[in-house]
Amino acid sequence: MFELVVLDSALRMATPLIFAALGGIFSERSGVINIALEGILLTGAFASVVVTYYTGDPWAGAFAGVFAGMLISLIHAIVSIVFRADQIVSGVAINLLAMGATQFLTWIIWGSSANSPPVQGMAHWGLPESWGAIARGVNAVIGHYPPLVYIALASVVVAQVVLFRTPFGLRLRATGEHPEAVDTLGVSVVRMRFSGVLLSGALAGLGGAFLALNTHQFVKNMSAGRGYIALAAMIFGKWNPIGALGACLLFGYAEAVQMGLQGRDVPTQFVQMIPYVLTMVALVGVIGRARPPAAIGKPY
Amino acid sequence: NTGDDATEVDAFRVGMVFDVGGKGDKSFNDSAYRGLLRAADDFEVEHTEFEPGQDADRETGLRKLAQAGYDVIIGVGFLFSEAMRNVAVDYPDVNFACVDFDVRPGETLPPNLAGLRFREEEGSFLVGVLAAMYSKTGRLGFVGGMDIPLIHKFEAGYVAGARYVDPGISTTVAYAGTTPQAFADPARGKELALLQFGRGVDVIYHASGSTGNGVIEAAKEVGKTAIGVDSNQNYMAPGNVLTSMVKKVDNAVYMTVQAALEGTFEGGLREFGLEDEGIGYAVDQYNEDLITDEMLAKVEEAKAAIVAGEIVVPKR
Amino acid sequence: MVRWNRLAGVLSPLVAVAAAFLVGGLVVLAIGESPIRIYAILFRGAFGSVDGVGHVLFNACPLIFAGLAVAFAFRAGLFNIGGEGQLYIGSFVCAWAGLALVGVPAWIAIPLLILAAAAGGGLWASIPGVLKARFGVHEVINTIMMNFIAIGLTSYLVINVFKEAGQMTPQTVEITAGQLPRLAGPLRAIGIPLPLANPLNASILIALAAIWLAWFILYRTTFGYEVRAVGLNPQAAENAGINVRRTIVLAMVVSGAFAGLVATNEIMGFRHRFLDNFSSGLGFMGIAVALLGKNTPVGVLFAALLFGVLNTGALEVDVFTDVPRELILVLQAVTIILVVVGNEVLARKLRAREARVALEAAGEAS
Amino acid sequence: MAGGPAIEMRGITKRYPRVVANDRVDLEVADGEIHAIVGENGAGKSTLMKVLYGLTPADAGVIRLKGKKLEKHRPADAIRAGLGMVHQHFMLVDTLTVAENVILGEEPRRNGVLIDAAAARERVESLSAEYGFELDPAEYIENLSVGLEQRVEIVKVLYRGADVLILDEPTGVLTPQEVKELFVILRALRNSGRTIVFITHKLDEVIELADRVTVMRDGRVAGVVEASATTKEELARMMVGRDVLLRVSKDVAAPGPTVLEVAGLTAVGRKGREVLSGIDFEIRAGEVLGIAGVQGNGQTELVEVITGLRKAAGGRVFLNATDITNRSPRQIRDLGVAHVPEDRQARGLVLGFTIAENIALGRHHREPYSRHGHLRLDAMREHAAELIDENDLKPRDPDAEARHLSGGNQQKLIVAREFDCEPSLLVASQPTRGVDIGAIEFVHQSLLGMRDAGAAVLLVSAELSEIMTLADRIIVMYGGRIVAAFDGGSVSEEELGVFMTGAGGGGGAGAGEGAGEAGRAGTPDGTGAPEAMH
Ligand SMILES: Nc1ncnc2c1ncn2[C@@H]1O[C@H](COP(=O)(O)OP(=O)(O)OP(=O)(O)O)[C@@H](O)[C@H]1O
Ligand SMILES: Nc1ncnc2c1ncn2[C@@H]1O[C@H](COP(=O)(O)OP(=O)(O)OP(=O)(O)O)[C@@H](O)[C@H]1O
Ligand SMILES: [Mg+2]
Ligand SMILES: [Mg+2]
Repeated sequence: MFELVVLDSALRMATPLIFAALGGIFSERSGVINIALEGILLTGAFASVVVTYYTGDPWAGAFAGVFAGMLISLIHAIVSIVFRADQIVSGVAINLLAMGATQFLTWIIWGSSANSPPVQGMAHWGLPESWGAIARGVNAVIGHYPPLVYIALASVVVAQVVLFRTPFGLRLRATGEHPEAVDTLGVSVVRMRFSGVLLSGALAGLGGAFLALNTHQFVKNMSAGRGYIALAAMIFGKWNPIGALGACLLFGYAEAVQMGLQGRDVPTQFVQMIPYVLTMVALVGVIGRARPPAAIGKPY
Repeated sequence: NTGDDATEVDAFRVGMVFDVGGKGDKSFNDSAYRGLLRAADDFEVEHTEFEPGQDADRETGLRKLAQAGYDVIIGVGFLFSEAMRNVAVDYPDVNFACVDFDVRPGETLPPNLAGLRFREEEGSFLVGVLAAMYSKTGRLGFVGGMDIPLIHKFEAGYVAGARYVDPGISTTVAYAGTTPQAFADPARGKELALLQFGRGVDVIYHASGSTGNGVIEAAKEVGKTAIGVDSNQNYMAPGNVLTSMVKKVDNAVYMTVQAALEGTFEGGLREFGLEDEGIGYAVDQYNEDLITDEMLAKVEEAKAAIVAGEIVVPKR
Repeated sequence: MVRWNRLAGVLSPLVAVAAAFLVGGLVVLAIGESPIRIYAILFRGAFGSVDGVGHVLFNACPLIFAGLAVAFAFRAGLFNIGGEGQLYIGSFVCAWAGLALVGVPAWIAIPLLILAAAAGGGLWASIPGVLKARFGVHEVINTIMMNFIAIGLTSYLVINVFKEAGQMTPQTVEITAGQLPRLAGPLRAIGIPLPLANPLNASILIALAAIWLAWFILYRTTFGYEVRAVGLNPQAAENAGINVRRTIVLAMVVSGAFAGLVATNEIMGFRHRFLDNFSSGLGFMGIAVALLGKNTPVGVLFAALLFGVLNTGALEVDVFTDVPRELILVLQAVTIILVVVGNEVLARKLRAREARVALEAAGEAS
Repeated sequence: MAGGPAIEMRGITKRYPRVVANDRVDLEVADGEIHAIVGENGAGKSTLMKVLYGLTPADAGVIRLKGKKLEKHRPADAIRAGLGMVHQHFMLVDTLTVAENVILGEEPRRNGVLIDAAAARERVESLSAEYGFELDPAEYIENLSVGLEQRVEIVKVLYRGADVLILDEPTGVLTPQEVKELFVILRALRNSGRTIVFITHKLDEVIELADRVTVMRDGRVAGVVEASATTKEELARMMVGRDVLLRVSKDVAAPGPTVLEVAGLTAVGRKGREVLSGIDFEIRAGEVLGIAGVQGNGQTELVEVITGLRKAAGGRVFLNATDITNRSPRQIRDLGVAHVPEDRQARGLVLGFTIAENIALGRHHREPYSRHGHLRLDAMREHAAELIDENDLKPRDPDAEARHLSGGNQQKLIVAREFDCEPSLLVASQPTRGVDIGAIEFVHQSLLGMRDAGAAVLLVSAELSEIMTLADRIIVMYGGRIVAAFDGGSVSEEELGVFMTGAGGGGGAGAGEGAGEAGRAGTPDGTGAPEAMH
């Protein structure tokens, strides 16, 4: 159960969740519910594949994922912040839009609405093997996972610092708790919320890019509910990056164990339910009392 | 290649309806599509394809094609069985064919409906033989798409083939899921494969549509081998794809169109297996270095035995 | 002014739909197709024949149930994203009851199966309801989780326990008890030439009844009054002696029951089998339908019909043109976004108008 | 008073839907003065200040701050211009610390990106030391009392270097002692050269503290006077536009049998704190028992336990000798308890319901509103129409949504509904909060009418004068306990004030505690529990 391969797998499974959950944190800390994470992941995945396909450069693809994530979250921002429409409604609509638009565009570009051709993935980081033992040592540390895995972990640390140690983070948290107070101090609530939502788009978009580049392909609806799981992880982690990281690793682990358990006479269906049941149990047992940002979901 | 007007019916027209996973899966659906394209080229027929969104659309879509005067309508995948059955009786002048037709015990098909079935277990047996001989660790892997009897056939044949070579060989089995999405989830395929490789497996056979793209990707990444399915997937990672279990859906489709065109279309069940080359394994420039003569000899021996009925390959 | 409000409330979705079509048209134009041709094919598919209209109703039917489920929960202040799971469980329980009642005459079996469908969906929905009421866990997350669980559970049951022997298709044997009649026969008898193959069945009548029922429960019963009070202001409801927790659970049960009734179309009316994974997102489309229908029963009817038209036309477009059905999905998403934005813009306009009126009144007074 | 005016506003007009909040208002505040603004609820005071501060744009008018014109300004511009505002509803983020709240928006930085937490702490400490505030920079706002919260607000303003301070109803939530301390602070601020605008409803305070007064009525300025040259009566007349009767006439109570008996009642709040400790009292038919106390000392919880909205942890509540402890709100209502909740919009009304539907609320499940689970809309409308007539509710349309009613009419609607069921016990919390003099008169008359008709009345109010006027007996709550009890008329506001801070003698359980540690205000949903004192 604690085999290295399972832990490896857990970390990789957790990576898109980590990006998306961090994104969710920035959005919700600013007071905007982001159920659109699912659609943003999908959009990021799609964009990264398109750009990688045309440029042959997966890093350009990842960048495109970030950009596309921000673009679609901009819709969420405009609809829910400028027009002050219901945030959940807006999120649901964006998920639908992302699903339709990515399939539609996949069809336009590649003639099938289900699959893209394979694209280049990201090369693992590392020093040339010819450098000898030192290179091998270094590579064992930083070359074991795809680069975005490390970036995800680093993002957690950065997010934690940004949220709790910088003026921006302080303002963001205050905006989600008490937007009037922020407004009276001359800080623009609209700007803070736009920042939060766009950051969430950037991060979740990168998560989508990882998803697609790690499989070297875009497949319709490939987010497959991960946005929702990320949402759960965010709540599970009480809207804290470190906490969310823990939750994502737990979910990733549950999924990896689930995959590893197969063929041992437990029906696949039941094993696959583990993360979902776990989430529900955790919500009841641990998180029931967690307090979301006070002004969340309320247009200002 | 469209015809939105039912009255202009000069050309011979073929409609194709795809299964989950869709066009571009490099596997099952693409194999069927290749057959259609080849037929379209050779016989200058018009064609259209679509991927139904919801269950009820399968039947409705088939009816629309039939009403619009299509001459041959081909459903790719067993999920079309029921709809085909219902529609065929209403349009006796249209020829229907369904790949992997899910026949009911004792059922007779109408004369305008052909059920195209494949003995995948036979081909799976052969790639099992190759896998067992190629494996250095003595541990094989299998990644299935949706956990359903159709895919269990692949698993059973593969395991039997491997045991034919080495009765003590172990096979790790995993399925990507229980929804049709399981045939279209390369991310999951990759993780399942990496897990198996990580546990000492060195050859994985996948029967999982585009999910298998992830399996092949994983093989490439860790330098192990995968076995492709349905289409010849050897080219996808030369050196890391041991072989492919080809299910010649393309040929079946091609022949169906040809027969309809020539007026020799026959309804009823049609089973393709090793003996008629409807099923096989692929050796080409991408994998010839991996397959030794000894392996070739052994697999041909097994093939002959199956065709001769000396080996009966289990289906589950 | 109140009349104007109401008119605007009806107009705004219409305008949004028109605007969405405009956007869709631009997209079609952008890929080098003629929007007029595509829309002509779309509407020909939906309205070009009696068959098409029958399909519109057939496609709208499950959306009505799924939409009512979301709308009803919404009235209680609950966001039920679990329609998908509830309709699976409801359909499965319905199928199960059907299998158990082999040989039972239709007039007994049909009501029992309808009840089973509602009970299945209701029971499944009661779990997030209880978790919300008892532990305060937000229903959005739990209903999402339970969708996954329901799909897995029914999948396991249908594949490993109830599957038709000797078949690959993951479905039960035919359910002969409690089949709902198709409507083609009766309609032809009164001169409406619906093709016999058209899948439209008596479930659409149940759907219409469900719309009336939802309206009646909400606006004509004590329970509905309590549901609305809890939805609008749970604290005031509690203060008024309403058992908020119980109301939340019951509202979820009713909501889930509506979702479960999708089985009347799928299991009892059309396929007569439980097919693994048959729904492909009906529950989620229910959310869109409810939103578009502004969470009122009658609104749900019209929104479901609109989506029925789009889905029916989408197939036509998909089959006969190079434009894929996903265009319709984009169209639906854009419609929703424009509806919510439109509502907000409209509300602002109204407020501005009131302010102007106030100022004028003040000006006269002084 | 050297130089030009600190604030000059000319012809300010601000309209909201259905109301013109400011109608061509002029305001001039001299440099270095304390300027009071008074006016009834809804007169437009807060709106005028929000316009000045740049929170809401005016529809017309000109604003000058120290001679400089402010146009289309946002709070950031106002702050830069030296303006600071302490809002009527505090603008503090509960989950942040004192220091974080103070620096928010103008954070000291380290390395250009990180917050310099040490510098922040120092600034807060030095500012609060300067005025003797005793604020702990690391404490979370949610753990502070209202009085301390207000000091945080003042520090926030000073931190930004404001020399013109606006305080919107700063004394509304304070005890008399805290008010005194605040006045000391405000005078010190003025003496250090700052200009202060403060809004209040309490005319005594105006006379005591202000240099000049602007009186507002119905969105307009009714006059500007020197504080030293006016009287309470004159100010009241200017505010209301007629002579005001500041007293309600009431007959001597004729108490009957005991209706409500509370014995040894305890309750536990969030985090397991005891919010009610051993409460004992009784109310007899035909008398009004008033509960005085600073908000957050258990009054809210007491009312909630009596009405079934909160579980008691110990002790008993009897209604007409029936034990109703921990019964459901519905059972308690059905036994004859009516409740006018303290927050009318949060608990009293369903704003999205019509007047008729709100009238039925609480008895909707019984005849005539319901029969066998079937709602009878006609009966609802009919009865609503009757009550509208009897109570002169506006609008006179049973189908109008409650959200479109004015605050006063919303309160009248609740009172009409609750009094309609002829309860044996009436629990009224803050029944006149935020309603104007006309509505106050109505509510007071109705309360006394109920008493005289033989109901027992439990009146909880933050307005001492209201308690003094209406109650036949008064108890004072502090820290979840009853710390004093008086007969009406035998005690002065000042005496009550002393007990309300827990500083009173007489063995009050909370005696000796500093006012600063008083619990914070309960939130409307009753989750904000006060701190237990021991
Ligand atoms: N955001 C708003 N939208 C609509 N109307 C408003 C808004 N803010 C205030 N009003 C209305 O404007 C009028 C003036 O309100 P304002 O808050 O300025 O009164 P006030 O004098 O401060 O009263 P109080 O003494 O109760 O604080 C009231 O009728 C109020 O209902
Ligand atoms: N925040 C708000 N948003 C929208 N409308 C408001 C708001 N506050 C008040 N109003 C509207 O402004 C009008 C005046 O409200 P306000 O509470 O000032 O009434 P009022 O003149 O004080 O009446 P009353 O004497 O009954 O209290 C009401 O019709 C109310 O609907
Ligand atoms: Mg005010
Ligand atoms: Mg008022």
